Amino acid sequence: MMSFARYIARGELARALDDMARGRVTYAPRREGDAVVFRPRAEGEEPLLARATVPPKGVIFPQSERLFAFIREKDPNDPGRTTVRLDSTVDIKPALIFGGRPCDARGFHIFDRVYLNGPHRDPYYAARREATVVVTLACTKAGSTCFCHWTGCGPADTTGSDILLTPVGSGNDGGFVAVAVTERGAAVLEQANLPEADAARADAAQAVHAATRAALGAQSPAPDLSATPTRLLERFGDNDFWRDMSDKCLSCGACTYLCPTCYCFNITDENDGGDGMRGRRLRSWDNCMSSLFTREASGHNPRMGKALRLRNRVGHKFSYYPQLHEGVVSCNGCGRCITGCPVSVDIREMVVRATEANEETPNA
Amino acid sequence: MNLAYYPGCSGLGTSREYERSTRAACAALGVKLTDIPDWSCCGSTPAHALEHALSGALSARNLVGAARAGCDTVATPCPSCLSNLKTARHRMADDGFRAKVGRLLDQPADALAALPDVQSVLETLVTRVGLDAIRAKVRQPLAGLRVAPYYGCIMTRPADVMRFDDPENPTSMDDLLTALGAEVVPFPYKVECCGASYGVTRRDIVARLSGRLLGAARDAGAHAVVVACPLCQMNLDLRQTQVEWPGGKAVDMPVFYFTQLLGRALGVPDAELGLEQLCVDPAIAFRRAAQVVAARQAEEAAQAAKAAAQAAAKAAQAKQAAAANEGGRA
Amino acid sequence: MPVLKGKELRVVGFLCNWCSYGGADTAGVGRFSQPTDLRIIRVPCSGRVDPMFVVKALLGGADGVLVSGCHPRDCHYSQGNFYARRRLETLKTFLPALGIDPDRFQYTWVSASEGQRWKNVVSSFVEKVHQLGHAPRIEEAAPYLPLAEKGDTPRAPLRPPLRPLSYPAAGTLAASLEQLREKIRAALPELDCVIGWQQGFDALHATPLFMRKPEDVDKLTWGPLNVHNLATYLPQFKNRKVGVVVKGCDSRSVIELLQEKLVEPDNVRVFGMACEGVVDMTRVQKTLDAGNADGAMCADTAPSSVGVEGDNLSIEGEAPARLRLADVVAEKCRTCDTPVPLLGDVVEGNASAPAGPAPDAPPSPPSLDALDSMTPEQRRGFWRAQMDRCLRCYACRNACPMCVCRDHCIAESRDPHWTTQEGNIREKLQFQVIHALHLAGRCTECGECQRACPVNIPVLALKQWMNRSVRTLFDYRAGVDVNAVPPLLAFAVEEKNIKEHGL
Amino acid sequence: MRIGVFVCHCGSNIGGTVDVPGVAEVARAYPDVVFSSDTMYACSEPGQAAIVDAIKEHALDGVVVASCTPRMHEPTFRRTVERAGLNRYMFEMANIREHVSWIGKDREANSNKAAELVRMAVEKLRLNAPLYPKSFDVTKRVLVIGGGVAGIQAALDCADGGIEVVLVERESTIGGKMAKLDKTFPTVDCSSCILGPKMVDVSQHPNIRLYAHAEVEKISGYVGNFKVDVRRKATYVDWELCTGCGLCMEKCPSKKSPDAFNEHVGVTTSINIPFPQAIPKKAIIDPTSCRQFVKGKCGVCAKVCPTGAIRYDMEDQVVTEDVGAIITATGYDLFDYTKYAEYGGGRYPDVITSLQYERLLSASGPTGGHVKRPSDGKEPKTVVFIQCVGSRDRSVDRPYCSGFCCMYTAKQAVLTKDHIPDSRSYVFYMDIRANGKMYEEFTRRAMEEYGVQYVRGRVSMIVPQGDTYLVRGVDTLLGEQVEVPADLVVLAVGAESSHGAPQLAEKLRISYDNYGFFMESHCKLRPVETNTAGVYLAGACQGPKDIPSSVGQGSAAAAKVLGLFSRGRLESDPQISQVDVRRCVGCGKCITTCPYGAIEWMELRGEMKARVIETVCQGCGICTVTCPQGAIQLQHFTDNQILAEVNALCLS
Repeated sequence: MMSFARYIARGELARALDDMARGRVTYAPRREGDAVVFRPRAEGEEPLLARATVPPKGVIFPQSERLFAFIREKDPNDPGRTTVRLDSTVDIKPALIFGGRPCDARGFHIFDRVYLNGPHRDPYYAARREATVVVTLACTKAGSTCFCHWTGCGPADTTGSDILLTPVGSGNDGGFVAVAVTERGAAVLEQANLPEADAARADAAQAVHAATRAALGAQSPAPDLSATPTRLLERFGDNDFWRDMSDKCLSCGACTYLCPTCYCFNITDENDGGDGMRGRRLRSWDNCMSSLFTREASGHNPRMGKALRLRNRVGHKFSYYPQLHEGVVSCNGCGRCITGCPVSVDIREMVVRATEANEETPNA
Repeated sequence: MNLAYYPGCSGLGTSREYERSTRAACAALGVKLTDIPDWSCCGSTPAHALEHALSGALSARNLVGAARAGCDTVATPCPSCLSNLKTARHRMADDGFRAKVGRLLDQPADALAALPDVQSVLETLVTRVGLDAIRAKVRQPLAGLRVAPYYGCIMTRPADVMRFDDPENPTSMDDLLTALGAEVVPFPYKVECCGASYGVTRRDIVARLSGRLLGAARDAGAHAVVVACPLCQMNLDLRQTQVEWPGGKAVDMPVFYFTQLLGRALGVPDAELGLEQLCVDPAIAFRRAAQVVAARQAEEAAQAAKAAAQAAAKAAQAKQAAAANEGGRA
Repeated sequence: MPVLKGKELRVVGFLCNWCSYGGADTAGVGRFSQPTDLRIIRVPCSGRVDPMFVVKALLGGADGVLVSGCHPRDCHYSQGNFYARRRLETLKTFLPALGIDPDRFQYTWVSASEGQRWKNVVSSFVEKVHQLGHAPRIEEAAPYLPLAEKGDTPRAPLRPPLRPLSYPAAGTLAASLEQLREKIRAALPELDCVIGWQQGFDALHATPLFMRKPEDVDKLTWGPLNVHNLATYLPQFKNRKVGVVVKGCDSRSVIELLQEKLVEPDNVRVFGMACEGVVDMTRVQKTLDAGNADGAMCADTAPSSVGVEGDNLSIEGEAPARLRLADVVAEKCRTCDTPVPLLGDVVEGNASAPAGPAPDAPPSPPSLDALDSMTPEQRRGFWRAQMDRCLRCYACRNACPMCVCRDHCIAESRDPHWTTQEGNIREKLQFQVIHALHLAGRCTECGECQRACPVNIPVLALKQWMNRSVRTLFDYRAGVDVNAVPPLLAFAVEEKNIKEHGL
Repeated sequence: MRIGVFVCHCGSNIGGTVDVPGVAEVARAYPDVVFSSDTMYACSEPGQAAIVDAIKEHALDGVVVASCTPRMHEPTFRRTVERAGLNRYMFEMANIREHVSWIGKDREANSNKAAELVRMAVEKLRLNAPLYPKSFDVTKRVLVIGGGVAGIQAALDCADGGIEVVLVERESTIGGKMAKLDKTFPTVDCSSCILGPKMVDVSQHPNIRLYAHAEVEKISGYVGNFKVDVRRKATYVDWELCTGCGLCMEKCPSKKSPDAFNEHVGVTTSINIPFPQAIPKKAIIDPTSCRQFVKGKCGVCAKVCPTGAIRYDMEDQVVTEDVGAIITATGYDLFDYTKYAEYGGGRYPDVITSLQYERLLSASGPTGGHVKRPSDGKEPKTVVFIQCVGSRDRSVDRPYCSGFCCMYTAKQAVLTKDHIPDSRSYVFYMDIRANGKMYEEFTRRAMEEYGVQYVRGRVSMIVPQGDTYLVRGVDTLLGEQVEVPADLVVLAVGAESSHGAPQLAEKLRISYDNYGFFMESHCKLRPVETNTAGVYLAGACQGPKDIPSSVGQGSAAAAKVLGLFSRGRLESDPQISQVDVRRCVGCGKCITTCPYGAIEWMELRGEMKARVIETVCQGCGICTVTCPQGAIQLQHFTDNQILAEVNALCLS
């Protein structure tokens, strides 16, 4: 595909976004109370550039969505005979996500492998994914819980994005170098009628990428995680290890709901009230930290304690998923699970300890 | 808590002695009375039976005035005013009535604040000052004075509005008079009607009812009737010549305001108590009381003399016997 | 089912079978005409009426809810209406916190013989509801985020703490801490573990520490970053001996757990130290971000060390900062009157004395003041705006030391099926109401619910509101007396502070 | 589920203001409803048959009847569906008569409301589950509390029916108020002549265990299996030894002890047998006046007692009895007439109560049956009776009619004439309530044959005049004030609940009204049952009653107990709470709040859980609301069942 770069002056950003988003609903970070969340953006609204507290995954994979409505219809001549009609029309509007970070965008890639390219294509996800353009903002700083460089992601990773914006310069001279990653991205970028980014600016963008990468490396050198998938499997039965790791875990779902890659859901049916003949099937986020996640109909729960549940979360991201998906780790190192955790459970520590611990006792 | 004082209109006219003696007695007891600024009629005119809101507005006006003067209680000597003020306060608890009254007043009652409590001066003295404190301040006990306390018909009724003492057998004035050293006679007509409200139209009724009261007091041995109501006082005192006494006419039953006797016992000069304004000569009662005391003293003296005589006789006898013994031996 | 247009509003009644349902029957037998709006749900006893039914109805579109039971003392089950009176009065005082007009909910007593009274009750209540009109829906309220542009939750101006917060010099603090460690080391052999704090993923964050070996004790820290209430972990140690390190406020949670027999006194050892306040991390972060001209492109910067002395918090590293404790201290510390743990093995340290005489009533916390200052409509809009971003992760619940149902919380169960998985305001808020109601008379206002919220929803204000109700109604404060009975598990035949509601 | 809906016209009662066929038509569209029809009288024989037929024809597994209140016909229809093979709890009612058709005339609104009520019933029914009662053994013994005539009758009937009776009496003798009466109306036969033999029967019946001078202290358990602690108060006389010879009474030097049996007309000895016919005829010492107790020396009775029965050191003793049912017959007390200051408030010695007068009339009373004024012992020539003293008077918080005062006043007026032929009697009355067999005739006789002056009006005050009293009242028939000089005034004091009744009610877990009278289960249809299974009422403890009614209730309560015990085992109501042990976290809050002690701890795999004692649970549901995790659910009123009703109305 044709690769080109455009330049958006800082003062032009809102206008450029309006143009790119023509015909689409734009979701951009907005402050709500003491949090930053993705919300529909009004035309002309100056976007917030802060990293959102919650990743934008809900735009494509909503917290709760109606899969279909069911309507029971009675045979007028025999009220004992009821047929059920389904209404699975979904109202999906073209959308644009602005202001996610590379780690957020890469989340969609993790989803894609499961819901688009796996054995079962999820029509709801597919429809939203295809209708949504992802415009990502490259990172210029290393946050204290950032570890994207450990996981194959990075401060300027383009996986999952359609367009990558890199902030260059500062103050009134500042702006963004916008690079289209996909054809779709290119088309959207063209709509904005922007000047080409000159070589100096393209170089500046490259420099920003390199500097952030360096800062991350300085903060925490990326460990070698190539053996981690096997090591975690070896650690599967080490209950003491998982007890120590999970001691402080409260077993809430904050980490998974803040995670850009967590894609698990629950299905429930609800009645609609009204005449009592209508209902809907809901799909809603679910999380493996909840005891209900694996509770079976009999009441038996194969993952009884929080230790086993935490083991699953780490294991899934760093072992089970990579083994099914060509070694791709289903963690982007965004660090939200660490900052968002009420008790600062640190997934980095667990991965490193699991990997190291085995090295200490290789044949244990 | 500040005490507002509502004299009532009769206190400026027919019952000036009640008003004067009340103030004098309260002063002697150290009870500070705050006059309600610009007080007006309580509404206890015949109109109160016809138009509750107008009558209530007059009372409410006075209560609001007391509240604005920083008082949480209003004391009044007159049972009629008491009744009217209390009834108005009672009715003001109803939002509709309060609103209606509010429209009639320049300065309506504050919707949220409670109106001041209303009590009779009698209640104030008995509950606030207390009998023990009063007893301690008595300088001139009413020794020998036999009194029939007469409360009148409205001081305790209706019970759920007045909320003071037993509605059928009140005893607070009895207790007060006892504390002053007087002797209270059993008087069954304490709360019976004296007929005063028929004073103009049906004098026959007044004559019968008042006569029964006075007669019962006399039969019970009372030297005087003690009242707490200007109308009762006027009726029983002024009309004593006109009433139908059960056992023949007489004009010899003084009718005191309780505050007059209170003042007297506390040592307030008679001039400040308005005793001279009574129709039936109060001296009659005091004279009889003095007689009782004198008789009692005489009896005591006689008894003492008798006892002394007996003792002397005994001693003489003993002496004699001793002498006889001695003589025998001799 | 649509309400009869133009004529009726949706009024739901819960009536006890023995008195009020009978009273309604008596009214029918007497042919006492009544408004047709009311729909009666028969329950055995007013004590069966879960306040959540009322909330469910009101959030679900009811314009009015009426509960009626036997007169006090006449309960068929002798005590049901006494419990109901406490629960329903508590609810009535709580509804305004959600922006719901408390007049839309009424409870009363009608006996089986009081047909005339029932007619009057129904008529006056329905008339009242008609005066109020259709109930506004929270999900339709205009979002209200005061100070949102400044990125602040609506906090009233900061109130100076009751006590001047002042940490001792580093050396003194270290000595006290060493004393504490010594006590723990001594007790450790007979305990499963002792729960304390250690430094977390960076110098600005502490994290819970589970000490099992003596060398673990060396990691124990003390200071304003020890924000977590570790009492939360105790119930899971049932039947095992465990130690816990507490601040003054945390000790109230331990007392509450002991009182409810959720931990056994023989199985828990409490260690503690006088506390000089802990930070509100959100406020710290915001203060630090405020200096970040770049609009906080990336919020979290890693400090290299954090020091505290007196009222000063010094942050060293890439972005050094000096903060005054009084500016960033947690809301609960501003009104704290229990800096020293109320039980356990306590190192007194030198807790600073209160600034003045203890106030008659605890001062109301700023969040509550903010909620108080809103109109009902604003409160609906406020909760609509705040709850919108709720992830339903239940960190608020799991961090709450008094939420002991955990895996069995009715927020997620199908039987009973109180909430659905729908991602709307109503369902999200409903859980917060459940939490507040279940905490009535139990909450020590430790603030963990709000602190734990990853999206910083100010849910503590609901509990503060509830606590004020409980204090006013029952003169009760949770977590100070191990032997007290929580007010909603008890009743008084004559309730001192509950007035009959005229109907 | 297959639900059938039956909408009843109830003649025109419902059909008049509700479109009944229309409601049935709408209901047909409701979820799971496979059959819906209207019916003229659902409760009638053909109506019920139609329901049975429909269940069979349409294979229904749940039924909704929309008709009258479930308090009326729920049991009827439950039996109906049971006849058709359904579980009785697979049934719901919608009350579209008392709550709809009878309270509004707007046909559209009524029909819409009726349809909604049916919808709610359908939604609840969809979540109903079959429930089955449990059966348990019964202790076939009965406790009778109170040994007045009602209690005596109940005890004798139960004992004659072959069950053991424990009779507990607060005083030292049974007999109650009736034992104090001289004669009874309307036959004017001697009270002790008709009561005495029954009292003797009690003492001699092999099935009756009598605890006199004893009180019920504590009651636990449930119908069929109550455990009762009885406190036997110290009498200071060993009743095993006391023969009732009365020698101690003759010799007792303390002769000014208050005589409660004689209503304090006169005095008695500190050691006494209250009256010659007392059962048990045993002596008892009043320690408040006995010299041995007050001054620490005397001991005369101990010296003279031929059997050596005196025990000054006796203490209270608590015995425990197991019973299966309880009959409460605690009777009434007299209104305290001293609240009427206008009648002297106790200051006038010759203004007495009717029961005191009864003792003056009684040959075994303090005056030997000679009517004498308490003040001076003179025979009164004019006696004024004032009725409704403490009855029908809101000013003293006694708005109710005591029922029997009109009759006993007439009787006393008649007896006055018998005792003092030259006397005159006046009766001030409000209304004459003489609605028993031969009652009206009796009052007529008092007026016409005995010349008793009946004055319709209240007495406003009594004034002493010399050694007589002036009774001032109004004659409302003449419209004039009247004044009657009287030698003796008898106040017909009303009945109030027995002192300690509310406390006993709380022990029994039964309700009582504002005045302390116990509440029956249904004012018309269950007059001797209470809302606590196995506890029955007899006599004036439920409300003022005359002797025939009290005796009738005593027998009725006995019949209820015998009926209860005729079944070998009892069945418990399955509408009780149940714990889902998987959800229960063992916090014990339900145990704290249960008013019946019906929830207990149980250990399950090392964890403590709550468990409901099925026979004790009464189904109030307090626990269900208390349990934060909803682990304890009241069957038939589960959270989900009630939520289904709420959602049917409010979910939108």
